Formats: sequence, structure tokens, C-alpha cells
Amino acid sequence: MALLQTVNLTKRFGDFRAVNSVNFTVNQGEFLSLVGSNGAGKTTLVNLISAQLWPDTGQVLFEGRDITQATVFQRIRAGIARSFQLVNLFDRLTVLDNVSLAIFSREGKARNLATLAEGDREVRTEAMDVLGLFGLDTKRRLLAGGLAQGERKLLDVAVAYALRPKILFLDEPTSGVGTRDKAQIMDTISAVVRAGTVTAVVIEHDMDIVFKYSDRIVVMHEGAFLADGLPAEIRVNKEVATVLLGAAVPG
Amino acid sequence: MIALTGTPRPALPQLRLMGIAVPIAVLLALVPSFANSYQTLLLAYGLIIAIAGLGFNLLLGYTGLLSFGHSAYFGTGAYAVAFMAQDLGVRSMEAYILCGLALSAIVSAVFGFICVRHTRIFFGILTLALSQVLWSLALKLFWITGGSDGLRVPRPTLLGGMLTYTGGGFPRFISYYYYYVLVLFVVCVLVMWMIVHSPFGKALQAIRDNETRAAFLGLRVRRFRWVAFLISGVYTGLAGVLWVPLNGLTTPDILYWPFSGEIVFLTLLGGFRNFTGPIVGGIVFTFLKTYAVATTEYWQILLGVVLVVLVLVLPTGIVGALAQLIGRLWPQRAD
Amino acid sequence: MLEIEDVNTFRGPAHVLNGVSLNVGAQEVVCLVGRNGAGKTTTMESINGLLPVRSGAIRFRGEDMTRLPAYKRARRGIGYAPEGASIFPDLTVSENLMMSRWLSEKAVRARGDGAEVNIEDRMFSVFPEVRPLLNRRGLNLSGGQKKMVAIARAMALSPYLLLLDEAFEGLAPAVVGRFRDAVITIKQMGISILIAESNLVNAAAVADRLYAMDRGEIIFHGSPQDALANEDVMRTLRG
Amino acid sequence: MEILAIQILNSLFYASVLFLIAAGLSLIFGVMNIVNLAHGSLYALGAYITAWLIGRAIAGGSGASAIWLFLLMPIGALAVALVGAVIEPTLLRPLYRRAEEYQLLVTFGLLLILEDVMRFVWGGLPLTADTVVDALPIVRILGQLYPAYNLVVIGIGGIAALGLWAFVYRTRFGVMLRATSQDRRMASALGLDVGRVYILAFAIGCFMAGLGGAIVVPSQAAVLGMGVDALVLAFVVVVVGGLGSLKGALVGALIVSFVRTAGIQFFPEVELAVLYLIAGIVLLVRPTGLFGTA
Repeated sequence: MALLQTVNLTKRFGDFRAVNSVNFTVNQGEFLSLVGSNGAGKTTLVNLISAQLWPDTGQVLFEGRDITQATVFQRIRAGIARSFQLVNLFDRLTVLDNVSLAIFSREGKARNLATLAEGDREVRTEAMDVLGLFGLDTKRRLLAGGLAQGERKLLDVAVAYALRPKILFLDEPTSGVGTRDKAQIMDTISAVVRAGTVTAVVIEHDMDIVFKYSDRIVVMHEGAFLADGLPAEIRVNKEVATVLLGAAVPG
Repeated sequence: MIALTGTPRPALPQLRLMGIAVPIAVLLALVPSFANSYQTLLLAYGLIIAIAGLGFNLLLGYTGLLSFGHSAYFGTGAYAVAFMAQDLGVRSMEAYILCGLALSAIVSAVFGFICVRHTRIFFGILTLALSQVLWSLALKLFWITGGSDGLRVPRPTLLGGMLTYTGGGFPRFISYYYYYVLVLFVVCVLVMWMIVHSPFGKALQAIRDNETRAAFLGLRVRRFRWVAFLISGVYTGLAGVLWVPLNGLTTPDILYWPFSGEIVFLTLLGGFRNFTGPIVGGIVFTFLKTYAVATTEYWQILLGVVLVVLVLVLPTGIVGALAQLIGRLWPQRAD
Repeated sequence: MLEIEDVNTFRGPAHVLNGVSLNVGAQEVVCLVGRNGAGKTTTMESINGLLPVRSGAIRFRGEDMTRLPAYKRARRGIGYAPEGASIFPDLTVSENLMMSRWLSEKAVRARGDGAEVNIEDRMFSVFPEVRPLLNRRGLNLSGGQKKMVAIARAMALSPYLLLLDEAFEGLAPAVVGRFRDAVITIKQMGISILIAESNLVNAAAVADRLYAMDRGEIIFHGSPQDALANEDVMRTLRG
Repeated sequence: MEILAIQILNSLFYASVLFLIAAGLSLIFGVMNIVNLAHGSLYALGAYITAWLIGRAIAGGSGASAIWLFLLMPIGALAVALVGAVIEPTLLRPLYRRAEEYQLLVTFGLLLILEDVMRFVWGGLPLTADTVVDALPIVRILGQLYPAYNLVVIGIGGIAALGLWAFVYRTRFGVMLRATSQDRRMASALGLDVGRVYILAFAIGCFMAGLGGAIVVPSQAAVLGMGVDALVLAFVVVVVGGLGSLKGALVGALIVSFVRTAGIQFFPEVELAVLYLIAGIVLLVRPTGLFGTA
């Protein structure tokens, strides 16, 4: 069964159709890449699914339930998490606090004002585990605002991951990141997907990465789907090559 | 930007708190034994206004909301005491505190419900507007509030009369009342410290840093802001309750906007990005104001000029500047 | 015409440009190619003054402009059409165009090189399509129309140099040809052009010379043919 | 019926003054994204300066003619504009890149300073310029006596609204003003000296506030505290109308004035509370105000 599904989802900005009647399906446990040139509608699609934007028409179904009208809060609780294209952290909290807070929120402990945040051993242990997974455990006491760009990107993904979502949307997790961090981000994400704990949808420009890690690739162009298939199929698709790389690129 | 340098923070904040707080508390407890009663009185005022500052800074420093209307909660606390003393003949300080807290909780819950729907300047002016409503009511409903003459409040009984100061006159009352305030101040500091280091406090700081992301962690931003507003209002209300018996009189002035301005000012003076900022600010402010008012009639100009200078050249306040200085003199070991 | 030398630029704490040097000659079309996030827009904004440079030098027509504010650089003759076009949404197209003309009038007269003669002709000769749109508000233009207006608006400054950021991006294939022609037309008017472009094919089609950029550094400089033949450049650009 | 007509005129009078203040506040916010908490005090400053000038003129002898006194009003407003032109580059400019709290704090500091400066210069006593009102006739409207001066103020309000609209939408500078408010960076990349636009916009906003003070002072004395009252009311206006919108300032000023007049009529003790109630309801229903966008 499809974990997440959109039905004729449409979003207009003025007379510009950013997302044009899209039927998008994500299956349980897959690593899916969403590619396309700038302005193709990828981020808008993710915004519609995460309730950052509301669609003009169409539906969003999650685990078979219609969540088109659900609020951000309800969708997070249902298990939909996302990261942001531009790094979006709590800059004046420590790295550990950034991740812990996601766990507190998930556990419904964020309302608690009569205990010390650092006194919760369970949360602390789990947060350290997550940081360890992303290679950030040694940086736990630094303020998030003081991290280097690549580390910020990693932490951004770690925070979303710490929500233990069923589906995780990552908007350009590797943009502006060095090669080493890039591999670490993608290896980490694909490892947790392979472990069966999360389904991942990644918006990505780097086609090497897309081909290497994805189970399935969806190509968007001008608000609609241009292609949807296995990496091997997309690699040889002429139309996709034209749109993404410009027509006559050799190689 | 100073806060973003990424210096490692010590592992056990509890220990650090104790290390600093205990000596200071002991020092404060010894004050009446060597200071005269006027200075003790000033320090009591300072501690009281510091409680208001602590509450205010939960909003500004930790939640990122700048209120220009905290006079409303201070005034609510003060008038609650005055009404009880005048209309019900209550003399017990503990009863004042309980009712004052309840009333300021109600007012800040209602005002907060309206204000936290907005942020930034909208929030600021809404708080200002609402406090102005209370001020105009206090002025106009003179048959209840005494209008601009205000209401007199006699000295209350402390701890149900267990602390008797009759016969000792003003100095005795002051030294007892000072300890009374000091104990409550210490409780307030500890509770606030707990709050800002709790998961709830971290959530507030997250909301301050990045509202959108906080929402995408599943935090109900508005509700958190509302609770912060409520706590903040109650703290400021308690300060109002404690202030009245010292002053002996409450007038609409403490509901008027310049008084909110003084709370803003003292917090900035101490430093709103530090937990201790409003405490230092409250005490320094009280002494500064007392001596400035004695020398010049134009106290507000001084306040305004210092505020502008603070923002332009010393945005981290006294505590921030001291921390920077200490950091430069004794660089912290990276662990 | 334009020389930039060893420029370092930061965006907030991030060191984006790392010792970038390049130059654009008179009547030359130069392309800066690189992927998203390579530092192309930052280079453009360092040249026109929207971002302050930390170190390095920017010279334009023999004058050092490194510390000049953006508006003075524009009046010296640097026209800019940014990536998203940045058409003022609540202004009409004609107001969008006239604004830069009014602003440059005095400066152009002061230059005294006769560049002011037929600004209007030049503006509309590149994109005659803009003329019927004059009374429309910026808000109500399509993406392609916005890009046309942005270029016409930059032409209204009577520039010596045009900076076009992602000039061909988001355009339908048929329209891309239209923009390539426009670049040629502008070049024939004697105006130099620096284009930031992520699509090497488009870049190769119009450029006299080409710089490839990655992670804030220039990694290649040469003719379009050399770039297409260079395996490293191709790999970097494709990712 | 006659009472109603007078009440309507009173509302319009009040709306004119409020529009001037609120439009200035909104203009400054629209262009520079700053809410100037000292705006009300600038209005009060305009009132004090005008009242003082008129007082001096009368004290200087010469059976003052009304026309001559009218000429002093724009001077009061211009003086306030001048103050604005000094404040913007010195106090506000260093803060555009800093967190919003700091901008609010600086304008708040300015508010404290201006209030005390006025107390210092003019003392605690109210200052009036009612000779101007006396110099104009009392007219009869539906049998009721009404000061002609109030009609003049209504006229000035109308002219100010039209003039401001024409200025913003029909002049070259208006185009640049709007361009700056929509995209400051792009405007400077097109050759616009944004710093100059900021000074001018701020000075114009201050001029409007000063003019509001200047025209109100012949019928109401300049008193301490009028600035903060005006700030809060102007804020109610822009909250109702939408911050940054000229149309919003106009409609908001009308609504607030009529509600206030009715409030004074029916709930004299709590008229302010009624106003805040209206603002609160509008904010609950339409958080961006009637014509607001963001």
C-alpha cells in the first residue's frame, strides 16, 4: 500500500501553476528522489504535503487517511517530518538541545517545566545516539549557530530524523556541503531507510547522488511529473536528459 | 553574534548555579547587618523589581517577545493588595500574595491570549494598549481606585503575625520585610532557573530562534507563548504585590506606560540574553534611579539616552559585557 | 572593461567566494558556469555591490569600485538582471522601466558619451514584446515576461556592462532561443555581458569566453569548446 | 438629527488628525519596515511647536490675523520633519541589520527622551493656540453652532489624503518610494540611493505626524501624554486598516473616529476600552487588518 499519496494536487501562485494536478505516490520503506530544474515545483510539492502551504485543489492521503485539512501539528504527530532547503536550526541552543527538543516534542515532554532538560537520561541517551549516527556527538555542546555549513546541514537532517517520522522529506540535504559530509548525509539517510525505520523523499540536484542512492526517481518539470521510474530507466530517458542537463551534453 | 562563537558550555549547569548563587545569597542575607535601613530598603526594592525583570525576560530573552505593557501585571498585583486592604480589611501578607498571584494570573491569561496571536511590533503595541486600558480605568473609576490619589496600604502582618515588628518602628519592619522579600526572591530565581532549563524552557528558546522550525517539530507555538506570557505576568504581579507594602501607596503611575518602560530598561541594562541580566539590572536600576531622581527632575531623558546608548554600543548589557570581559581575561578551557 | 581580482566574499558566517578573479573585455560575452550554490550569484552581487567583499579588488573602466555603494555602481554603467528577475510587483512595467531611466539620466549625461541618445529604441529593440505590457503590473507577468522586463530595465540604465544571472533558466526551449538572440543583439550595441549560467550548452552557445566555478572558486577558464572537451569541468558541472 | 450631524462632523475632524498620524506611521513602516514608537511623540512635538509659535506671534503684538497664524502651522510640521531627518541617519540607520528588538528599543528610548524634552522646554502646563479658532467664525449647521475651524481641519485631512495619494502614486519620487518598499536591494542595484529615500520617507512620515499635531492644537491644548495616546490610537488605526497601507490608514481612521465618538456618547468612562475592543476583534478576525497583506 502506498504510504503517502497525492490526488490531483494543484497549487497556483497568481496564474502560475507551481504544482499542476500532481498524483504522487510514495511506498513504504523506499528511498525516493525528487529531481527537476529550479522552479519545477519540487519544494512547493513538499510544502503542500507538510502543510506549509495549502493546495488549491486536490488531496493528500497518508496511510490511506485524507489529511488535506490537517494542520502542521497533526501531520507531525501522524509521522510526517521534513528538513528545509535553507538550514533551519535553533542557533542559540546547543547541538544536543536541538536534537533533544525534537525528542521531547515527540514524547509529549516539551510541556514539562518542572524538570531539567538535561536531567532526562533517556532523552539524552537517544539524542546522543542520533548525534552519533550523524557524526555530531563530539560537537554536542557547541551552539548550533557556531557550526560550519556542512555540520549545520547534518544537524538539520538529524533534528528531523529524531522525530522518528514514518516519512522524512529532505529538501536539498547536500546543497552547499563538502564531498565528505555529502556522502555522510546520504549514507546515513540510506542506512536508516534500509534498516526499515523510515521512508525518505529527497529533493536533490546532484545526479550522481540521485542515481547512487535512490530506489525510485521522480522528475518534475513545470509543475508536473515528467518521468517516474527506476534509476536505470531515468538515466536513459532522453526527455529527462534534455530538461535536466540541456540537450546535447555528452557523457 | 557574541552568543554564536560556539564556546563549549560547562557540563553541569546545576553546579555552576550553586557555585555562584550560594555565596551571593549569603551576601544578600548579611546586608541588613552592615547596611543602614535606607540602603536595605533600596535593596529590597531592587530585589522586587528584579523579580519583575526575571518575569519580563522570560518573554524577551527566552521567548523573543518584547512587551511594552508589563506595568499592567505589576499594577494588578499592587491594586489587588490595595483592594484587599481597603475593602476587605485583610492584613495578612500571605493572603495578599495568594490573591495577587491569582488576579495577575487571570489578567495575564486574558491579555496573553489576545497578545500571543501576534509577534514582533504587533505584540509590543497590543501589550502597551492593554496596559493603557487598565491605566485609564484606574484613573477614571476613582470611586474604586482612588483615581490619581491612589490607595493607601498599611504595613501587613508577616507569616500570620509570627514576625512582629511593632515597637521596632520602620527599621525593624524593613529588616524583616527585607528577609521576607529575599526568601521569595530566591524561590523565584530558582523556579525561573528551573523553567528556562526545562524542556519547556528549551522549547521557548527554540520558538524564539526559529518559529517555523519549532512548529515543524510538533510544538504548538502559540500555546507555549501563552504559557510563557502567563508565567511572566504572574512574576511581575508578585513583584507588584511585594512592592505595595514598602511604598505604602499605589497610584495609577505604576500602570502607566513609562513604568513598563522602566522594566524594559532594567532588563536591557542588565542584559536580556543572560539569566542573571534582569537581576543585576533590577538592583543597579533601583540605586541608579534613586540617585538620579534626587539630582534631576528629568529622569526620563536620562533613561532614554542610556537606553539608546545601550542598544547602540552595549547591546548585551552589564552582565553580557562582564561575561565578555571575563572571557577575554580568562579564556575557558575547551574540554 | 571589468576586472575582479582575488575577491573573497562572505554571506553571514559562510565564506562563499574564495579568491575569485575574472575579467570581461569590451563588447565581450563572458559566461560564468557552475551548479547551484557554486557562488555565481554571489559573484554577481559582489560586482554590483549588493554584497560587500571582504577582500580583493573590483575595477570597472579603469576605476576602482571595490568600496562603492551599489547605486553608484549602477549609475557608473553596470546593469543587473537578477535570477528571479525581481520585478517590482506593485509597479507597472512602465514604472519598472522608467525608474532606472530617471535614475541614470543625470549620470548618463555626465558621462557625456552620447549613450543617452536612444535609450528607448535600445530598450525595446532587444525585446519588442515588452512594449504592449507597459501598463501591466509586475505581479501579473509570466516568468518569461519578467525576465524580458528585467533585461529591458537593465538596458534602461544605458549600461556598459550587463550582469545577467541565470538568464535562460525556467524558460521554455523555444523562448531560450529568443534570449540567446537578445544577448547577441545587446552585444552588437557595444555592451559587454557577464552571464551566470548553470547550463553549459546555453552558455557555450552565446559565450566568447567561459569561466567554470565550483565551491566558490574558479576551476576553469577558456573557450566554450575547451570546456566541453574538458572531462573535469563536465563532471563538476553535472555533479 | 442635529446632534447626529455635529457628531459626524466631530468624527470627521478627529479622523483627519488620526489619518495624518497613522498615515505617517504606515508610510515609514511600508518603506523601511520600522514601527516608530516615538511617532506619537513627534505628533505631540508638532502640537507644542505650533502652539508655542502662535503664542509667540500673538505675544509679539500685531492684531494677529487668522491667515497669518495658519502660515505658522506648516512651520511646526516642518520642524518635526527636520527632527526626523536627523533621527533616521543617526539613530535608526545603524540598526537595520540588527534584530527587530533593538529597533523597537531605540525608538522606545527616543519616546522617553522626546516626552521629557517637551516637559523640559514647555513645562507641565497645557499649551493652546485657540486664538486661531477664535479668529474664524462660528457657523450654523442645521441650527447648531459649530466652529468653522473644525471644518478647515476636515478640509486639510481630505487634502492631505488626496495629496499623499497623488504623491505616492503619481510622482517620480512616489515610484521610487514604492520600489524601495517592495525590494530595497533591487532598487539600489538600479541606481537608487536607498539611504536618501529612507531619510526622505522618514521625514515625510514625521511631517505628517507634526502636521497632525499642528492642526489639532488650536482646538485642543498640547499636553504631556498626548503623544502616547496618539501612538496607541494610531496603532489601533493601522491595526484595523492594515499596517503599511495608505487606504487602510484612511479607512481605519474613519472607523476609529466614529467608534470613539459613539463611545464617548454612550460609554464615557470606558471609551478607550471600547476602541481596543474593536482593534482586538479585528485582529482576531483578520490578523493583517482590513487592507493589510503580509
